Amino acid sequence: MEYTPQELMVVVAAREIRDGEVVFVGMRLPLLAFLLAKATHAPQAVGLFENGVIRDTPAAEFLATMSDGPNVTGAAWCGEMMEVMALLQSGRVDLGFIGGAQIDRFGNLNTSVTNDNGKITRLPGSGGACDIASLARRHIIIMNHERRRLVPRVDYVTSPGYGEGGDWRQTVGLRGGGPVAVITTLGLFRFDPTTKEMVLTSVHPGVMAEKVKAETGWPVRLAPTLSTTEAPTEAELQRIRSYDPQGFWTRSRQ
Amino acid sequence: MEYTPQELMVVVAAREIRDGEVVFVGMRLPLLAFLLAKATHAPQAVGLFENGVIRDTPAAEFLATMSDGPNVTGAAWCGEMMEVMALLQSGRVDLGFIGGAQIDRFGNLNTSVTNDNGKITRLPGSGGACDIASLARRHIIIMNHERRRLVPRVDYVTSPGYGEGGDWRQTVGLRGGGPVAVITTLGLFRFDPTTKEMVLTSVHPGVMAEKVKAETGWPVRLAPTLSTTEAPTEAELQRIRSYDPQGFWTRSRQ
Amino acid sequence: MSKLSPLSAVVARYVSDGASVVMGSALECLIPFAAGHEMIRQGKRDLTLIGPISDILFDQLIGAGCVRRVIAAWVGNVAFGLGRNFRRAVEEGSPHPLEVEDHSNFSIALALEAGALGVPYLPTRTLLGSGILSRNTSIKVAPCPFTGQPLVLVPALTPDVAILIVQRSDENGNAHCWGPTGVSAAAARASRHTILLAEEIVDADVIRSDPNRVVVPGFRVNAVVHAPRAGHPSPVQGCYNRDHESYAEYARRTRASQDFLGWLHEWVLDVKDHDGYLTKLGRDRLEALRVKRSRLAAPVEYGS
Amino acid sequence: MSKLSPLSAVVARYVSDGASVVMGSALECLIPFAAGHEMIRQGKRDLTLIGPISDILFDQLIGAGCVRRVIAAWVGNVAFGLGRNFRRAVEEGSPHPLEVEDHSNFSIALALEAGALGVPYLPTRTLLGSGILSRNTSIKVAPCPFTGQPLVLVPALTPDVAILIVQRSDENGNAHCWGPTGVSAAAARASRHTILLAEEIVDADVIRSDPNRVVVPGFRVNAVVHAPRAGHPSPVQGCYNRDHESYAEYARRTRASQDFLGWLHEWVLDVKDHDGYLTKLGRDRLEALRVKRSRLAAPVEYGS
Repeated sequence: MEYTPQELMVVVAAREIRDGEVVFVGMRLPLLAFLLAKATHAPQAVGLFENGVIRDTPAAEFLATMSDGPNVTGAAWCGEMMEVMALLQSGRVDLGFIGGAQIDRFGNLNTSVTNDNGKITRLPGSGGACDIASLARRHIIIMNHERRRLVPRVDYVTSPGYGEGGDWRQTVGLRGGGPVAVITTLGLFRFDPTTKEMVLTSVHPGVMAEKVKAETGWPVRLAPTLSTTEAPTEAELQRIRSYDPQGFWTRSRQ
Repeated sequence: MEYTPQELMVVVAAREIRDGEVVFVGMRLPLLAFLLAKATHAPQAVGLFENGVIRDTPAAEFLATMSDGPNVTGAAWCGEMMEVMALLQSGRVDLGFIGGAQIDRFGNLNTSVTNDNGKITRLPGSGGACDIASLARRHIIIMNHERRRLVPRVDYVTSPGYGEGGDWRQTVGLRGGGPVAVITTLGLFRFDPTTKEMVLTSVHPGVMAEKVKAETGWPVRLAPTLSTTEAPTEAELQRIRSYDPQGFWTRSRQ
Repeated sequence: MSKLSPLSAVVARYVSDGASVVMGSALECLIPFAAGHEMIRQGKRDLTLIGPISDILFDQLIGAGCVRRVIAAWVGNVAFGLGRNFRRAVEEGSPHPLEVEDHSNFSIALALEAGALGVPYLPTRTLLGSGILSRNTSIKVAPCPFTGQPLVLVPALTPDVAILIVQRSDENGNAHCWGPTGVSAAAARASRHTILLAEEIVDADVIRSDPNRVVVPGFRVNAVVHAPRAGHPSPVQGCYNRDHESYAEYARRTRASQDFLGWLHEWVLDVKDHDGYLTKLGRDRLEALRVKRSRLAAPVEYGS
Repeated sequence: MSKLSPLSAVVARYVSDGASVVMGSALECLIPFAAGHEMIRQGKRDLTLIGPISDILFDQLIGAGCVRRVIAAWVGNVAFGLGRNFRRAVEEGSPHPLEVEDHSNFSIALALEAGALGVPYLPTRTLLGSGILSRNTSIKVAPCPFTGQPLVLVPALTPDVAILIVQRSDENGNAHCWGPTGVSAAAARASRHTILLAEEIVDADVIRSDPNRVVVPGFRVNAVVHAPRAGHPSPVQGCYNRDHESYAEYARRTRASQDFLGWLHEWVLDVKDHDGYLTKLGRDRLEALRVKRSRLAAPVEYGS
């Protein structure tokens, strides 16, 4: 069955969610991944949204934003952002997802400002991404794989990964946490436990490692045993398409 | 018409409330004073309770505590203590009332521990009294006038008045505020604008200044023109007795 | 998986000797007396009790010898004054010596809020110049890095367990609570474990129909006890009113420690459990506390 | 005394040139577009806009030349990405140069909470090691006096005015609001003035029937505007849904500044007021946004 890179990324992201976990969901692909995980292997997962919504059941309709009516109707809890952020800061959020415009080899993300030899491009900013990257027990990054996006050093650290690598997070005062995976349109990266550098652990079906190297702005480290990402099942794809019937997030764009 | 010292204190306290003011009410006599003021000269006054209740209309029944059902039914706002304390700390509470077991000449109150030459007596503690004394724009103290209660120096400053006098509050970091009146069973005290010492400005009807002196543990300063407290009117007394029909706060005790 | 469990099992599991317990977080209402009485019946020892004020419940546990330390702003009998057992414990070490960590209502609210927020402390301008500040060595004063003015830094409290009364809960701990909540939300979020005593157990859809009214996210709740009237003699909005006479009786019967022991046996030790307590109170007395004038909240549309 | 007043009068009185204004405090819902459009029509200048994220409203005010400074965590079009006017202002100084003070959602929530609490700052562990921390010079880092670990100290924000949408209010500013509220309560409490745009004006007894649902104490509210659909195209729970197509159209028509000027005239400058805006939208379109499936909150008893 045919599928888009976005649909594959949703499936890969869903597999990272464990049953019973408290997940800082956000929107777009991560929301679809959360819905897929809940409908399959993680029925007890709880979803947090930074606007102040907590859901343990899926919303009844497609959501363009986390504040759309259907995300509030039948929610498990609804209130202030401060209370959701308090859960994050007190170590009660297991996993968070964030997307980025630019990433470097230590998993630092930039969604604020890029500087292409003097050409400034202003991006929307952090939103809650910096908070998730700083405070969630672990987080996962989802983004398009292009050479201009995977750079040796980000122009602005909006959402800290492992900084300059090693024990940088501890040095700046971040308690544990950090990215555990980077899911791109081409493959899946993990992080070296010591150096905290991104390591390509699997390429998506039909993608050559050479292609990944060519689209990455630094010499990519490959895992000793480079595997191929397991393709989405028909059942998984059908679910994703029921959550995003117009393909607003998974086909028409990104 | 006959009245008790408590009824007189309620009337004197009510006269201190200005229309439209935000008042940290508390219970007992101050609550009765607030109800009386709202029913007479201060209909726009707003009452705050530290449990998280705000009322702009009187409760329908007698209240033994601020959390009794009738104080919640029909309240203007109801929520968390933190939000009421935030109003206090951000300077949005004009007036607060507190009572005390022991007071000194600079208006410091003790409701925590007394030490009568080695004999320790443990009192209930601050509750919200210290917060009102620290953070309200001004506060008023209501208490029984006995020599053992009006002492040269309190054994424990539960609720700061003017500390050691003068600009002590500024020195310790308290922004303005402080007590503006002490209403006792015998008379009314104000504070010297410079030294911040208590000054007897009026004695209640039938009370001699000598009696006040005898019942005060330091040489009392009298105002140049010592007046007599205006007695309660019949209408005022009728209202107070409608708020406290059994005389639970105003007759049977204190 | 349902979190419903009997009160005795919940107290046995979550309140171990030496535990720190938040109760009375809504001040004079929603006080979990049924849970406190069960702690006394189970002979808990060395507890640390945490709460802003405590309307006789802390005094009861202190008198029963369950308490080693109290972290509170006020301990006594709100309508009738002093807490006699509290006094005897501090003044005479009877039945046990008692450690007291003084707070104000605001400072203990900040301590629990800091715990809930996951920060080491929260800054405030209350307590400056007070004896609370000089006696409570856990609280610091430091100049504000922005203004240079002195600020009080209140360290976080993270109790072992928070026990709350709610009007209704589903079996997973999604619960509605209304009326003044004091520091309840902060207490629950700051604590390692949260126990709910629910006046009513309802279907999950009832709770989901009004998510803004949910006091603490269900995944943060460890146990739910169906315990109607668990707050007696304190009031629970919309369920029952305050039993003023119980507080008056308690005031009368605690002046001397002997009298208190009589009260303790009659109302706690000699009743088997909360049901026994309610049976002893009797139907007429409970009836008299019923809501007299109904006042329903205006309808709210959550549809989309 | 009633606080009811027309939108034009309220914006004229409380939003002066150079004022700092909080809008969009509930994130993607309850965004007071009607108030923002009135600011554009009145030609406000040099505004400081404050909010966590801003779903196209800030981009509109920036493009219209009303804004000197933005204090926010995110500025753009949530469902469609970049804010083109925001980009042009920062990258090309068009129509005016724009000062940007970067925050995260949490840090701006803390800044407003500090303002509401009346403290100079609140401590947090977010932002450590981030560019936000190094670029935003108002935020400090200091070792925790308790743990020695680095803590971020976020200074208080006290805006001139907060503008909130509520589902219903009485004429004195006692109002009910439900659904996700983001940082709305903190924004209102931190600000010098608070303005409510109410979908419905109701009797005071309706609000008093459910005091736990009141978003901000009425005495802290300065003006109430009866402005149904003031949030369009953002959703207001129980009143109307999100008008997705409006955001799509905005994305299409702001790629080039010329296109934006066309959009600005058509939807803001060339309509007389909010009523004119609704008339232009037309009944069919507004009908289509109506609540389709009703879901009423379960009844709540406040009687005693």
